[in-house]
Amino acid sequence: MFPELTLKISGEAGQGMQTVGFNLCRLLKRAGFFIFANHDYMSRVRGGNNFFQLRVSQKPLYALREKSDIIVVLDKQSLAIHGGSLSKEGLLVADSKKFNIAKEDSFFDLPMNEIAGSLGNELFVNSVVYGFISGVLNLLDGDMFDVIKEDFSGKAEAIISKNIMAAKSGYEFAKVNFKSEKFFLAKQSAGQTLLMNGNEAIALGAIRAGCKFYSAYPMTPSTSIMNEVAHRAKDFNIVVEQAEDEIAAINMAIGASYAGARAMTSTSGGGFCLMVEGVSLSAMTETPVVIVDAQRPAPATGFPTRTEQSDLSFLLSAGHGEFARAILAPGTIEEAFYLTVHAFNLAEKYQIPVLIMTDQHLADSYRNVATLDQNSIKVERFILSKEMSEKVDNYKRYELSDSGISPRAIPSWIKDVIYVDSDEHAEEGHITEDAVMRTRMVEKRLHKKMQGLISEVVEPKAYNVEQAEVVLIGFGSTYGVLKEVSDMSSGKIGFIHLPQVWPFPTRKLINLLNEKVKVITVENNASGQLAKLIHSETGIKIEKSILKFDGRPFNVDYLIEQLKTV
Amino acid sequence: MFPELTLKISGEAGQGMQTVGFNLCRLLKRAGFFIFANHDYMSRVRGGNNFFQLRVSQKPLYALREKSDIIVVLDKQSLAIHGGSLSKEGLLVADSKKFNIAKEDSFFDLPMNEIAGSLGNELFVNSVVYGFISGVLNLLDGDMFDVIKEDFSGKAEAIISKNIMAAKSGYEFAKVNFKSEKFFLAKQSAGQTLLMNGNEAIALGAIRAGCKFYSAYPMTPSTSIMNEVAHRAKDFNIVVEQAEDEIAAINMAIGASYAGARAMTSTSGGGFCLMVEGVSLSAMTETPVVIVDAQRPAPATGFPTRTEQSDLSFLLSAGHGEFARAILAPGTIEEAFYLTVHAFNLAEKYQIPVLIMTDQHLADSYRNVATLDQNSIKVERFILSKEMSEKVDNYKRYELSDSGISPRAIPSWIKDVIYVDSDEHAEEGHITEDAVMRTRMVEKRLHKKMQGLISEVVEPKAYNVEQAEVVLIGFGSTYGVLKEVSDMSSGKIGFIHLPQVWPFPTRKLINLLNEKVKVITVENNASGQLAKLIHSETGIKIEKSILKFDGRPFNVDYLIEQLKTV
Amino acid sequence: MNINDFKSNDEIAWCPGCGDFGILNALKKSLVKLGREPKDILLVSGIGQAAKLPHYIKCNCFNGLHGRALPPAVGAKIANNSLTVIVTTGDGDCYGEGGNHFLHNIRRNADITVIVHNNQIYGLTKGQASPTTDTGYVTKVQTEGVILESMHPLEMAIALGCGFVARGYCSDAEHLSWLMLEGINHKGFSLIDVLQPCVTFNKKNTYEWYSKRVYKVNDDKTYNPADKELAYRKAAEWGEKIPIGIIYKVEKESYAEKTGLDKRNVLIDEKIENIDLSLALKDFI
Amino acid sequence: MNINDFKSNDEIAWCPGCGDFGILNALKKSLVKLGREPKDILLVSGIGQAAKLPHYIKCNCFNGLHGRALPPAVGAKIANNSLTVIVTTGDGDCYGEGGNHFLHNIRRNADITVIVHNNQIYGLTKGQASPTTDTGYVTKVQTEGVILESMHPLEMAIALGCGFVARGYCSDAEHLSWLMLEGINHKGFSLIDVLQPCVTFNKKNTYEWYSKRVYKVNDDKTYNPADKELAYRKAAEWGEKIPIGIIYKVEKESYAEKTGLDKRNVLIDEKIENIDLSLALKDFI
Ligand SMILES: Cc1ncc(C[n+]2csc(CCOP(=O)(O)OP(=O)(O)O)c2C)c(N)n1
Ligand SMILES: Cc1ncc(C[n+]2csc(CCOP(=O)(O)OP(=O)(O)O)c2C)c(N)n1
Ligand code: SF4
Ligand code: SF4
Ligand SMILES: [Mg+2]
Ligand SMILES: [Mg+2]
Repeated sequence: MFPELTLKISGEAGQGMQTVGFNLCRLLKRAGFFIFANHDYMSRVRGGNNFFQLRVSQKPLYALREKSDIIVVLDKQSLAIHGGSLSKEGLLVADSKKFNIAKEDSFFDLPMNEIAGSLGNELFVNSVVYGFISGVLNLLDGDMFDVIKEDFSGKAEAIISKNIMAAKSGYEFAKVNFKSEKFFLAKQSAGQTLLMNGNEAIALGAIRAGCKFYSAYPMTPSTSIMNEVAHRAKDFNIVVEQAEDEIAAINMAIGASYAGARAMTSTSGGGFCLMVEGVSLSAMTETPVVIVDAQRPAPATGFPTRTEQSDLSFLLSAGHGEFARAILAPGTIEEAFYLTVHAFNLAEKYQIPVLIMTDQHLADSYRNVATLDQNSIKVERFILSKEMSEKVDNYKRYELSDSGISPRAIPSWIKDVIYVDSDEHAEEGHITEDAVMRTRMVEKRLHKKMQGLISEVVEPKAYNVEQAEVVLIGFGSTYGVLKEVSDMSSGKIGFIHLPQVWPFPTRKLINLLNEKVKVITVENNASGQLAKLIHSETGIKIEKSILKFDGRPFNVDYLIEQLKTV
Repeated sequence: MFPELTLKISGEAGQGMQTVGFNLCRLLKRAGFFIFANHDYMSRVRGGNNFFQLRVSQKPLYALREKSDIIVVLDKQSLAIHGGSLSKEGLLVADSKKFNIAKEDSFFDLPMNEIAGSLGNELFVNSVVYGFISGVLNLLDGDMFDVIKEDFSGKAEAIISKNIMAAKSGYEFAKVNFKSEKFFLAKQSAGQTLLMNGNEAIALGAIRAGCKFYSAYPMTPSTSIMNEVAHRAKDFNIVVEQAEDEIAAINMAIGASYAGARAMTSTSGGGFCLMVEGVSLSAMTETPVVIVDAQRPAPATGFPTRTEQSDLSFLLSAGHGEFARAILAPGTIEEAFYLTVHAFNLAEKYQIPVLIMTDQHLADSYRNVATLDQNSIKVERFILSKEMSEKVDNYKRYELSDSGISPRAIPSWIKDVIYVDSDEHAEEGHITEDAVMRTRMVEKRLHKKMQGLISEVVEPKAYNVEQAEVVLIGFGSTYGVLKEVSDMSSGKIGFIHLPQVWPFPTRKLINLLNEKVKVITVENNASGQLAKLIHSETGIKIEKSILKFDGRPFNVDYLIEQLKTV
Repeated sequence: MNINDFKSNDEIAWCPGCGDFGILNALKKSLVKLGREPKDILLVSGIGQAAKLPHYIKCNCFNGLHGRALPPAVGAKIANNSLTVIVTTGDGDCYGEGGNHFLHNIRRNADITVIVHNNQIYGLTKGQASPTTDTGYVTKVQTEGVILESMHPLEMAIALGCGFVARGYCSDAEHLSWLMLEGINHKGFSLIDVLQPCVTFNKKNTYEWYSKRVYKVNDDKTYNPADKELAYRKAAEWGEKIPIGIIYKVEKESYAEKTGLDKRNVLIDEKIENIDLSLALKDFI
Repeated sequence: MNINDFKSNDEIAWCPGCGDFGILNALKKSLVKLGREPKDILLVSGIGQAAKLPHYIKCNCFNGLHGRALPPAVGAKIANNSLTVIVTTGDGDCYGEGGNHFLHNIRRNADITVIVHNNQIYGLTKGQASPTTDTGYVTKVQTEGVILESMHPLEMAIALGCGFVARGYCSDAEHLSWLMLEGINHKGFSLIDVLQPCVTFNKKNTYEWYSKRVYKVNDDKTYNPADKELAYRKAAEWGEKIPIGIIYKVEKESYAEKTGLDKRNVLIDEKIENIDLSLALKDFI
């Protein structure tokens, strides 16, 4: 029995690999397994080659593997593309008749199209495959059909029952023709878990944090955050507005925030470019806003559906002029949730733009997580409440203070009016050209707020750093591979994950890296942006970076391979 | 006799200080003096307080002084605002009757409005002041009236002669009532010089470099570059197009460049924010473009008419993704000219975006320069010429090469067609999703091009660094103060000016700073962005930065004062 | 409410004689008539001379980025549907840099009033052509005169389905403040394009030039502002005669009505400290 | 020229049955008739399904940023006035993200032809509402159905003074290629909005839906496309009947004519190595 398995379903865009894969995820999750799954797709709606990868295990998973133990190909070219990635003892499943491919020993022939056709429609092929894999993995029970029922809920009765029949046929075909038990999975109980991807976690975080206004312009891989918030908008009295462009998106959010609503926007690098002036507006007017940059390979349009971590340097100083900001870089589904709540708190407390930097890999990858603990997080408000507002007199929006933070009143709650301004302004919010006031205001927005932000930076997460021979460092979605590789290293490899990259956790990192000889950053970019940042903020020169910038995420085996050359 | 003089004319916006000042500049220049002049203005068209500062000397000048030797106030509040900045032996000129101010010993009473009124219109007051100052400086000769004639050329004869009479009256009033000769300037001959500001120099550089298409959206302090190019567009067959926004400006320029024209755009920080996605497009499609960021105090709208150098960090990594770029930071009028030509050459050679980072101080300050030597600069082309184009076959726009540079053909000149793409693409320019090709293309656009760019970086200019006790470092418009302060230090202070900040001149700077104990950056920003950059690129930690971020430029005396505290 | 309730302490930075003064006065008048308190009114602007207006009146003020007046105005209105939201913007701010927001916010139809100080020039940046500058007008950038066809904001607004399309003239404060009040009371996006001489940079479209040409379209009682074809025709008039008044007016559901915002708890009044996700989390089991 | 001269080697990534195929074919046909060589033609696009078209035809191709097809097209046309410049863009690309360029490039009136693949949806990003999505249509973002008033690009173009305003239908290749050729031959900005079913994400405006409704306006020989009021009325028709054809057409001076570009040396042919500034420098003495 395998301790873990990787499964791949490959075909053209539109053939439904994601449906099969996702249904299997749900089935496996209910059966008590841990899974990690990811859909690799092209920037097209039909054709090309897409594939769904699913890793299943009895222990929690955080990343992908290089090879697959079971590969099901739904079209002919998938064979050529993915045949090579089969593991040694692996099983490759194809439909030889349909694609007119000579039956070879190396693959198992599943007449999936014929079976589906016999049920009246080749569209049922997905359910046949689903059933077949369930058979190979020995997963038959009530859940197997429940998952299908839920997937098709709302569809006609006939469609549901046909699909169930298709799944059954697939299952039986496996039982009859694939005799081996080698892929049988033992029953497990991971307890009740949630199956979720990074974007869903961010959306839930936003809802939990009290986001009431969400404006964005669709852009892969950020769009599904908007989808998720929109899906629940009615339940939570949130307005989701699709903006005409990214400039509108951030400016609408800032307007809503000025009026008193927690507000958010999301995009990917190209759209973020268009938001940059708005970031600077948020800083100047001291209006909180939370912005997600779901990174994808760039520059320009790049690879719309793939992954990269190449916006780090950009975000650090995006926007003209100088001001305080915070940049969070969640590494897991859980962190995506908690840090999103934190982002809203920080933004409101310091009255600044807070950036959440994620990427396509974290955004789209599914994992089952124990739970999202709603009570361990606090939603704190940093505005003058309605009650407090009554007592406010002679209100000055930009009153100078030691912390750089001026009490923030909400329009119409106080009896005074509130002036905010994108020009340099004096305390009451009107335009000034005064040199002394200018200097004070810059210090307020930059130095003073930074001091506060530094004092509550989310510290690096360090694992096994003291004893390790090699320490890997990353931010964002590389958490998963770093953790797994470290766990597998019998103590030789430690790692540090940075959930917050700005303000930089300088002191803590210096302590951690103190006298460590081998420190390696692991980054999904081409210039070692994290290594540069570490150097500039701590003075520590990182000698080696393992960089990947082909649009694909790291996987455990690839990283291990790379480490061998070090 | 003063070795040098500073003169200030102050009043409300719209009172014409700039006209008087600029006429005096031209008169003094023709009289053979060196001048440095600067107009300090508010973001409004009438009212407030603006002033023109003019420094004149027998030696070349590069910066401003703190105090003025002659101050003429055209309104009442100017007295309060500027009275304190008069030098010890200075002369303050005001119209006591007009403003109903008690005549005090400390100021000289010039009934300028009465004199102008007696000529029929108080508008002639400017010419009265012009004449008066000419009298105090003893500058009467034919040029004094020529300058006025030229200034009013095209206007009605009557207006010109009235202004000449006004100037004469002012002159005579000085001769009769201000008996002192202490401000008399000895005749000088600096030879024939050009009176020019930084923006004009950039415009001329662009024209010389063969810029054929210029699109921009008005934004202070960049607008006058567009004005200057527009003014000469017909003579040089250039098209200047005011874009609907900055996004259009850069994208139009890129389109024109793709078609084969050298193209440019200009803006200030806020507008540059909107161009950032276009910068990334230029890099991805490998289409040359030259962009000027004329910096002003930020964030957001900031101080529209004032100066700052706070976009450095932003420009270094503006744009999503990773690609090669060059950033030039001219420090003088001459450099503005030569580096603009260089920018076009670099952009075309490496097929990249090249940024010229200037600021309001350099943009708007006038100096007389010896000349702009047209022959010392080469305009080099890096495209397949029309003749070479005939032989081109099987053209691939993005052919991989060692240098990262693919021969660039011009549409319609070759018989093949040319595909360019903002998505990741293969050599022939079509969209690809291939991992290997992606990696190669990133290396092409980033690593390979950077290598070439590094090999021809414009080296730092170092003055008196070897012997100095203290070395000052700056980029862009601080050149002037650094030079003057160094020149005045009897060898104690040396300085380094960086005309190019990216690629960073790492090797040269390390050599220069080798073992220097006191190194200080001088920057018009609040966070010491240059110091940060030096640290991150050379490992050298700059212990001290003199920062100014009140929207005003450094002046010689201020810097000397600051240095005393070191 | 009286006019002093809307007095701001900020010094006005416009040129003496600027048409913006007329707009400011008209707006104050209309706000007095409106009867809401300053604290319940929000003025939003971008950047330009026009965009300085919110500082010169005592109301809440969000003075944002050049070209970006409309998005924060709509964002604020959605967040707090009880605010009266008015945008004061310029022809460059609204139709130039901000053109895309103009276009799509008409479609969005939030209940805001947009007052465009249309001086047919970029005033604050010293006299470049704006989208509405008359063809042929010479500037430092348009050295051969403007060659682009000048934009027709009213026709455009009608084409986009705007429910309230009006033109005012800054020198007729009575008429203008009436228009403003009508605009504010109209549910949905109300456009008031205001003819405004820039005495410094627009040497063509002066007080004299406008005064000679404007006439009040609503004086003709047979004029039916609900008639779209008629409205198109009126909106296109620009030459010897220029109509001012309500050119087009139809009732449409506003954004708040369509989203039900008008019936729900005002967003900013929601308590957010303890939002319970339990039900939502069930979907992920 | 024949159709094979325009054959590209790139694999087409559209869904089988997508209306974009019809547009591609019609364009090839019209280019054959145009008779210019591929090297003298430039196709410019932004990002979207529509925007992939230039890869599928053998002509010069500038595939730029989402929403930014028009600016580089106009830049290129100015740089080399001898190119035939055609833009292939989507309803999101052109009217959404790119709305401001649409607006102002109509005013600029460079001699380019703009073909908008109007599938009333964001195709490439999987089905969010575009500016032209019909009201009420449900998507993952517009979960309660689209509430914004859908945009009327043809009326807008007329309002902006566009000299060639047309609508085509991708399934009528003959008619569409005729329209395209007319558009290309028209001097100035030509808009061709093309009805294009997105078989994957637009489940409402299908082939059937359009086919039932479209009729050719120019079949009616009394229809005068130079009559603006008539054109406004036609452009507003959307429901049981949808007109296709040339809705509005008037001659206007193009950008090249107005700037004299058509009479000067093509910009890219200028020698630039030794431009002499001596005269200009005299102004600074
Ligand atoms: C992004 C950006 N681009 C350009 C500017 C410069 N700018 C400020 S106001 C303005 C034009 C103002 O014109 P308009 O809106 O007509 O207002 P007016 O001054 O005429 O009232 C411009 C171009 C800016 N502040 N920000
Ligand atoms: C700046 C930016 N924002 C968003 C996107 C994502 N995006 C790509 S195509 C597209 C919409 C395409 O819609 P449309 O123009 O109608 O083309 P279609 O796919 O329907 O043909 C969007 C939102 C992007 N690439 N760049
Ligand atoms: S420049 Fe024109 S618009 Fe601006 S304040 Fe002066 S007169 Fe008014
Ligand atoms: S998603 Fe729609 S528009 Fe895109 S290719 Fe498929 S059918 Fe065509
Ligand atoms: Mg204006
Ligand atoms: Mg579309």
